[in-house]
Amino acid sequence: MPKPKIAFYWCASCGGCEETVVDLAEDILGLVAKVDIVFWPVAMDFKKDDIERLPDGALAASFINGAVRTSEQEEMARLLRRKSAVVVAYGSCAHLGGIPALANQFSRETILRFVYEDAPTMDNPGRTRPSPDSYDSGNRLDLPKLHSQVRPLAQVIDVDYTIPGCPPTPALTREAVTALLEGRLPAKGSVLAPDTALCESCPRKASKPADLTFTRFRRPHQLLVDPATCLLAQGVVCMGPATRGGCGALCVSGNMPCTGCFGPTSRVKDQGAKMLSSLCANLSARETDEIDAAFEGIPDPVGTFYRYGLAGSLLRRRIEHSTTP
Amino acid sequence: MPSEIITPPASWSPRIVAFFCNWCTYTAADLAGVSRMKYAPGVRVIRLMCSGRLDPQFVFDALRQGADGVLIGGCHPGDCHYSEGNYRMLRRFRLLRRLLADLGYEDARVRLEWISAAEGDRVRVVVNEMTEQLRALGPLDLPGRISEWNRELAGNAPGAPSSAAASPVPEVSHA
Amino acid sequence: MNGTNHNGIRIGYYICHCGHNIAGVIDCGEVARRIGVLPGVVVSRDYKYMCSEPGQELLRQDIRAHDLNRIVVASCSPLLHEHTFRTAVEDAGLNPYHFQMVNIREHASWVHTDHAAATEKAVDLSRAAVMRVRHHRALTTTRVPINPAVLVVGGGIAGIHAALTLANAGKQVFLVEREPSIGGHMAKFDKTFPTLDCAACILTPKMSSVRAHKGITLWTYSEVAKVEGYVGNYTVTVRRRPRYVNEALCIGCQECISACVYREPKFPDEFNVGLGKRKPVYIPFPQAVPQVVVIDPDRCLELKTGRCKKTCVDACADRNAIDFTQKESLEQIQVGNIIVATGFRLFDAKRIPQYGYGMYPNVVTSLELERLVTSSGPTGGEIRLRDGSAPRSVGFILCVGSRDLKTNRWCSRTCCMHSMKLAQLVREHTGADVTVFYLDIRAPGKGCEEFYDRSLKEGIQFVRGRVAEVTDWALAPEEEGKLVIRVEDTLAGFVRRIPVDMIVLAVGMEPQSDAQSVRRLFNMSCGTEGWFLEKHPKLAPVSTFTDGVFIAGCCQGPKDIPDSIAQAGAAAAEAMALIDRGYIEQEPNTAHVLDDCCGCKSCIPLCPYTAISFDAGSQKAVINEALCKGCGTCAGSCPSGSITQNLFDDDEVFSEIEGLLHA
Amino acid sequence: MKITRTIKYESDRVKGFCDEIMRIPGCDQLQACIQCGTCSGICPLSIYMDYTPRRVIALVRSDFKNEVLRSHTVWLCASCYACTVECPRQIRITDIMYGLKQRAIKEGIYPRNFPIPVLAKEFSKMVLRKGRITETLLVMRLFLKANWRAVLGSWRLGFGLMRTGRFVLRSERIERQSELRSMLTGKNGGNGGIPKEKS
Amino acid sequence: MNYSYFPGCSLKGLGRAYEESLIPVMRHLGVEMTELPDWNCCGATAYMSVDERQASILAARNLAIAEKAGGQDLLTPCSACYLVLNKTKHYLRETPAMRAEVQQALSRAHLDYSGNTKVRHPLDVLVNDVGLDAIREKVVRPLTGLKVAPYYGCQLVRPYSTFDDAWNPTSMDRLMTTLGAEVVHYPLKTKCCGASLTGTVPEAGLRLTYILLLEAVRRKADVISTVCPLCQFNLDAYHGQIERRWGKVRVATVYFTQLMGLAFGMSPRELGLNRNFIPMAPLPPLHAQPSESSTP
Ligand SMILES: Cc1cc2nc3c(=O)[nH]c(=O)nc-3n(C[C@H](O)[C@H](O)[C@H](O)COP(=O)(O)OP(=O)(O)OC[C@H]3O[C@@H](n4cnc5c(N)ncnc54)[C@H](O)[C@@H]3O)c2cc1C
Ligand SMILES: Cc1cc2nc3c(=O)[nH]c(=O)nc-3n(C[C@H](O)[C@H](O)[C@H](O)COP(=O)(O)OP(=O)(O)OC[C@H]3O[C@@H](n4cnc5c(N)ncnc54)[C@H](O)[C@@H]3O)c2cc1C
Ligand code: SF4
Ligand code: SF4
Ligand code: SF4
Ligand code: SF4
Ligand code: SF4
Ligand code: SF4
Ligand code: SF4
Ligand code: SF4
Repeated sequence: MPKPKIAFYWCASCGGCEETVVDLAEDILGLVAKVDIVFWPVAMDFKKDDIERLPDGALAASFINGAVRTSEQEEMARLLRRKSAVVVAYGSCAHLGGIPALANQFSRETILRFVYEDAPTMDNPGRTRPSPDSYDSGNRLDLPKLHSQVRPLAQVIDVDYTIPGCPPTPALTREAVTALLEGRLPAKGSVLAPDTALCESCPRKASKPADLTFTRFRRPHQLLVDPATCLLAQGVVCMGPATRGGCGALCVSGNMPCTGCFGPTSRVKDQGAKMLSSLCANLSARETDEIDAAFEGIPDPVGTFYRYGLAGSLLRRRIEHSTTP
Repeated sequence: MPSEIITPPASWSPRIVAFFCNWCTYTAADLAGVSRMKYAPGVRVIRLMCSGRLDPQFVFDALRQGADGVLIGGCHPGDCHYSEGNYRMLRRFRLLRRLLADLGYEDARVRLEWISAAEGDRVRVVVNEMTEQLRALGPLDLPGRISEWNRELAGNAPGAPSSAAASPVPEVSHA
Repeated sequence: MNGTNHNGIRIGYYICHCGHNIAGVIDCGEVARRIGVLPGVVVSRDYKYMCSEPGQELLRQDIRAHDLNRIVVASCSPLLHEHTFRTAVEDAGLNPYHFQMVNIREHASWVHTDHAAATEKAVDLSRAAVMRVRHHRALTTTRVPINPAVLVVGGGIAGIHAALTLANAGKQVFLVEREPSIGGHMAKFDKTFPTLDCAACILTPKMSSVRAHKGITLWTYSEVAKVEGYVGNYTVTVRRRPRYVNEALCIGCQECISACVYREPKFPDEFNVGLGKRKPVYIPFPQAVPQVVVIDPDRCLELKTGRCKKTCVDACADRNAIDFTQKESLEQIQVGNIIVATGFRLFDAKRIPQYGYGMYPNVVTSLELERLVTSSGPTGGEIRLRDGSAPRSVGFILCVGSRDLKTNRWCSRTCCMHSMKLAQLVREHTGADVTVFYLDIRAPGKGCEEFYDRSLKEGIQFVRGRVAEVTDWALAPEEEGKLVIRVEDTLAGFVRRIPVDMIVLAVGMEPQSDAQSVRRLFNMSCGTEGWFLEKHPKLAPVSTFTDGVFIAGCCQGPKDIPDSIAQAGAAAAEAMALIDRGYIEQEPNTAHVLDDCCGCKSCIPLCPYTAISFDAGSQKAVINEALCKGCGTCAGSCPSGSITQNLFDDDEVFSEIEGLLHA
Repeated sequence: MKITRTIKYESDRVKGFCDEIMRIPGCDQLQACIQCGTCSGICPLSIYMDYTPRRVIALVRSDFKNEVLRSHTVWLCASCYACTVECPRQIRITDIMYGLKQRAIKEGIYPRNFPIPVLAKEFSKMVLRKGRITETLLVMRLFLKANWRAVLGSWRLGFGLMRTGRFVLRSERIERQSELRSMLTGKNGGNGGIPKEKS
Repeated sequence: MNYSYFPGCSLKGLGRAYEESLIPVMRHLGVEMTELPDWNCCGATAYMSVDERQASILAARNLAIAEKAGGQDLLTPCSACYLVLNKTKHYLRETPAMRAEVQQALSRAHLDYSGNTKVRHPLDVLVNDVGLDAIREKVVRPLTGLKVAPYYGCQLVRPYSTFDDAWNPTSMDRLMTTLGAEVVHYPLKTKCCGASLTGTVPEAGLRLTYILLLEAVRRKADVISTVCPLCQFNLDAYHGQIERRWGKVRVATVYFTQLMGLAFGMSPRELGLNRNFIPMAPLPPLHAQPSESSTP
């Protein structure tokens, strides 16, 4: 029996997910023996052609990490979709947009202008910008096009499963790959992580007070965080209650609040909205100015509640003005 | 982003999704009806027992599904049938507005009003006022914008047009 | 209809014409057609009156004939007929909560003029309901037992009547009155319209029965401080002010009053609206209930300075009822229902300086005149001007502070009548010329027009016109030294100046000054004017939006004694209906925690009824369904989406939103 | 004794008149009148009016345009605003009176033998021409127009004014007259549509 | 304290004594008034009877000039001007259509109207901005024994002014008490004096004046104190005609600013008191040294 063919690919991402896969590959050499990795740009020299030549559906599974920001990423995602029986969105960026999706607070034009013209470190007197039809020494470069926004994989192609995390833990990945190989396929669309929020497995859980009430919010650098007490109880915005567990509570164990990389549970459409709802409900202020004063402790609500999830949230991105003035 | 600028047709009238609490504002809207007050027909009311039930997801989802504005109505502070629900809503609203502003939404898109069961006329005034403000702002049309955005994609985005798009990522619902 | 085979969901949709009310604006047939093609809809009909018996029968028949398992009715407000239709659905064997109502009358046909837009709206609202009802689950109501005791707040005629009715039916009643005696306004009147029978003759026996009745615990000089709980199970805290007299020991002999170091009554007497005087130790009026004196801490020498000879204590002797050490106390009681009958206050005539009240001594209010004509009043029933002489001409100005956008816009309903009553009494007592200046005579009650007739026959003059001003400057010799009324006689068509000796202002009724805080206390609503709001003027005229809290008498709006009593009886009957059934059916819109709860405890402090607690064993939150009142705050807040609320669950609301917006 | 017929027929009404008056800013509450007579009762001049203010409201409400515009009432109104302040329906009766005066002038059906409309017209002409009013000159014009004999009658007053140094014969005027005129008439230059003076 | 000053036509003519007393009194209290450049007639009641659009433009031009001049509160002593300017402001706020029309007219003169200028009466400013305490300090010759009937007239307190009650205003009463005078109970204080009719329909207009005078005499007032040039003229100038019709009702009517000036030690002449038809009786000689009463 031929070994199942597997592909790994990265789109808009930091490379951390690839790192996890490398860790994993070392970890499960035995498993590698069971599969045939036919595409893995970060580690091996395959070409796009190699995939194009395969018959449709020939790949048992593709693991794609990173969000879709360019036409090239889109093209590769579509190609892999066509060739694969199963597509797994791997990591926060592929899942909900991830850190790159914070760019959805700015228009493409703003981004290009800053990066290629206004950034203090930029030296570009000709104000040249990369574009699909850039020329260098008379040769057309055919660069990929920068999309108007960052998209999670599922907004571009059909995704079968998602492994969340920034990056996903090796344990989760191992469990997911094993399940796939053994044909223990969960329902299509599943996120392959526990559906209970992080607090359940948080080492600080026992310290949670029964009367969780906020008078103000602070960021971790504004106080000496007690390493044993629930961070929320200390007024630090911890996304734990609104975030899937399965991460091993690494951040909270490192005395940092959960920032939400595992995304919401299946019962929630919009992680940020839910966290906001809960925090506000438990704030004690009643007068408008008191309320606003308390929220000064959350100077960047979008960055706080949608650190990883802006592109995958209900509203997806910042909108441009709705009417001509 | 010129493609995103939407010019409303002359007859365009904004669609408002309103979440009214059962005890005060919903009853006030009933009173407006009983008193035959006239207001703009673009508003559609969803009844909740208390403004405290209003999950910010509902606001986002209404916008996401094509509302031009969202109106939230609750009992006056101190009058909540469940004593505190409206304060919880007030706090959500304050932060929500800031968050929405950061995402480019004008303040007038989402409005919170305390309207007691006796203030039928207030319903009329608020709906008409909000309708006028939204008319001045023009359509939000988030579904339209999303398909506009997606035109840069080589193929159709999965689940783009219809209701399935309501869920940001397709997922199984828990058993 | 493409309803079959949609996950087994079979929806019946009905749109009601409500005669012309809906169908006059909304094209019901068109709506039915458009809803009929939605997935899952098996039957879609429009019908003239859905709430009528044939309308309900239509529902029941369809359910059986088409095997429907979800019903949507688009008609009036659910606050009106939700119960009707749920019952109909249940009668046909369906779970009553597999039903959803759409409000296209109050929220559409009655408030919009654009027929096309209203029809479009009806379609959207109906589609939303159809999409939502698919998610409805079968639910059952829970029953909570009812505490049979009732609290009545306010001891005016309305409160007294409600208390007696309940007590006579064997219920336990607590009657809480703010003043030292019950009786309210009525106790101050001489006679009552339209029968002219003596107020005391009707009221005194009722007041005595209150005192004598074993089933009634009367707390005067007391106010409700706090109300907790909900229908069937209220815990009420009552603040009892010290009267410095032990109620159990005082026998009402009033020897202390005579013995008081103040030989003469010196202080304005509240009961006589300042027209008479009393001592620091006093009894509000001879028939007061309870017959127990009060000591006014602001006047009593002992209480103010601690240096009094305390002759009152000596007089009381071994009865030993006077107790200067009394303190304010808080008492807690448990009741199942509450009747609020806190009455009204009178408009302050000083707010209309044009009428000279407070400036010209012979301008009095109608209540002051009530005290002047009463034989037990400060003048022993003699109607006298301030200089002691009898008036030879008296003018009554009506609508003072009423029907005026600058003060109160409502009609106070009793002033026309009580002015005519007083006018007749003035003529009877003094033979003076009486002129009534009125805007419209409102005498619609039984026997009232006849009373107006009688006033005309008694020789009372009626001038139709709202008095412009009352002055003391004379232009003609007959005006010297008199109060001059300037008014347009609107029926004759010219302006007149009419000099009189005495002017009576028929001041209107206003909500009590503390109406807002009282309403908060009992979780009621007020109309914009400040009167307590009934749940529905016709369907539930003495109920409020809070179950188990009823209103009666003038706190709900101006009315006369017969109407106050009728309401009091109705409120008592409503309370009894709940008590005698023995339990409350609770709407099953309660919240529940799912197994997926992570135990973050965020929801625990949110519940106003402390229904949520943390289960140490499972390390998750749990909701006590019996305590949950279904506000949904916890469901809206749980950050991991682990709380559901029956009837308002996320998927129900999301599908409603979707249905509203997706044509 | 002369007997006149007072019955009114439907043809005596000018339908739409009430609506027209209600469209004037401030007059929209007219229909809320409850005919209480407070306005007439408080009005210092109602005792001279052919219709009391209340009746004026009633007449307007029923579209009796001719009766109202020909009446003396509106011209007797001294704009003291007592009625407006006192009306329990917050009807701005004084402004309704103004609206009626304007219409009476526009339609030319004000009572001719009455000096007040003449004063109003003379006043406005002087303002249009000079930008300001010189009272003594205005009064003289008025007396000349309306009743020259009255000038003789009030010689004492004029004499007194001279004695107290208040008799001003120098005409007051503003600097930018043409600017004001173009603002008022909407026309530039010329005499701005001022009615030609009859000498 | 700085104000724009809109004198109105009357203060340049029949009411010049008002201006003659207002200016020194204000200056004495440290209040600066700058006359509005090229102001025009407010339109009074007469213009409003002819054309409401033009009447609004007339008033609005003054408001716009005041704005242009720096936007200080606009002080106007004449009750008619005060009412007209305030009313125009009110209607321009309430009626967008009218405002558009007026705005258009103003733009022909490159003027603009934002609606911010406040229209104030000297009585309001003196009692509420300057304050009775500051006034009391300046009193060197208390009006002790002088019985004053405070007469506010109709248009100052109705219906757009908010600084005092429309039926029973008291600011001038309090001011007079501060000056040391005795205030008589004068229930006619806000009754119309009939000024707009005395000339045209004397049998009506003069009767109103007569009633006002009669009641002041009955209440034993030495003097009637007014706030408006038209009222003053009316109550002062027609005694002859009144006497011929109804009999003698002699009482002097002066401006409240003239009484203030007297209390501040100014001479009757410099306050324009010589311009009265019915002269005010000279004040009785002072019992105490003026210097004494000026020290608090
Ligand atoms: C001058 C006058 C004459 C009238 N004559 C007649 C007549 O001849 N015939 C007729 O049919 N009607 C007459 N009426 C109307 C009549 O007075 C009312 O219909 C009647 O009094 C209403 O009774 P009530 O119990 O609702 O209110 P009330 O009489 O006002 O009683 C309310 C009671 O509640 C108490 N209370 C208020 N607040 C509180 C609180 N927070 N806690 C505890 N206790 C509180 C008050 O002290 C009072 O005892 C007349 C009214 C007026 C003003
Ligand atoms: C034209 C009109 C319009 C109205 N509009 C309004 C309105 O808009 N709002 C409002 O609030 N009120 C209105 N009303 C008043 C309203 O109709 C009454 O208040 C109301 O109907 C009274 O109800 P009821 O049950 O006492 O009497 P009814 O409606 O008369 O009912 C009495 C019932 O008893 C039956 N009956 C009679 N004798 C006997 C017998 N011996 N044995 C058995 N049965 C018997 C009769 O057949 C009847 O069914 C209106 C009244 C009229 C006339
Ligand atoms: S809120 Fe954060 S710190 Fe607190 S228990 Fe949850 S995950 Fe842990
Ligand atoms: S169900 Fe409602 S809408 Fe229909 S007839 Fe009955 S009252 Fe009218
Ligand atoms: S306190 Fe004593 S003396 Fe006074 S009434 Fe009561 S028993 Fe009699
Ligand atoms: S009852 Fe009569 S007097 Fe009282 S407000 Fe109504 S109409 Fe006026
Ligand atoms: S808020 Fe939600 S997750 Fe947290 S304890 Fe409550 S139910 Fe559980
Ligand atoms: S729904 Fe409201 S009442 Fe019920 S448990 Fe939740 S918070 Fe408490
Ligand atoms: S005062 Fe007002 S309500 Fe009364 S008659 Fe005059 S206009 Fe009508
Ligand atoms: S404003 Fe005219 S109608 Fe009104 S009270 Fe004064 S004079 Fe009479």
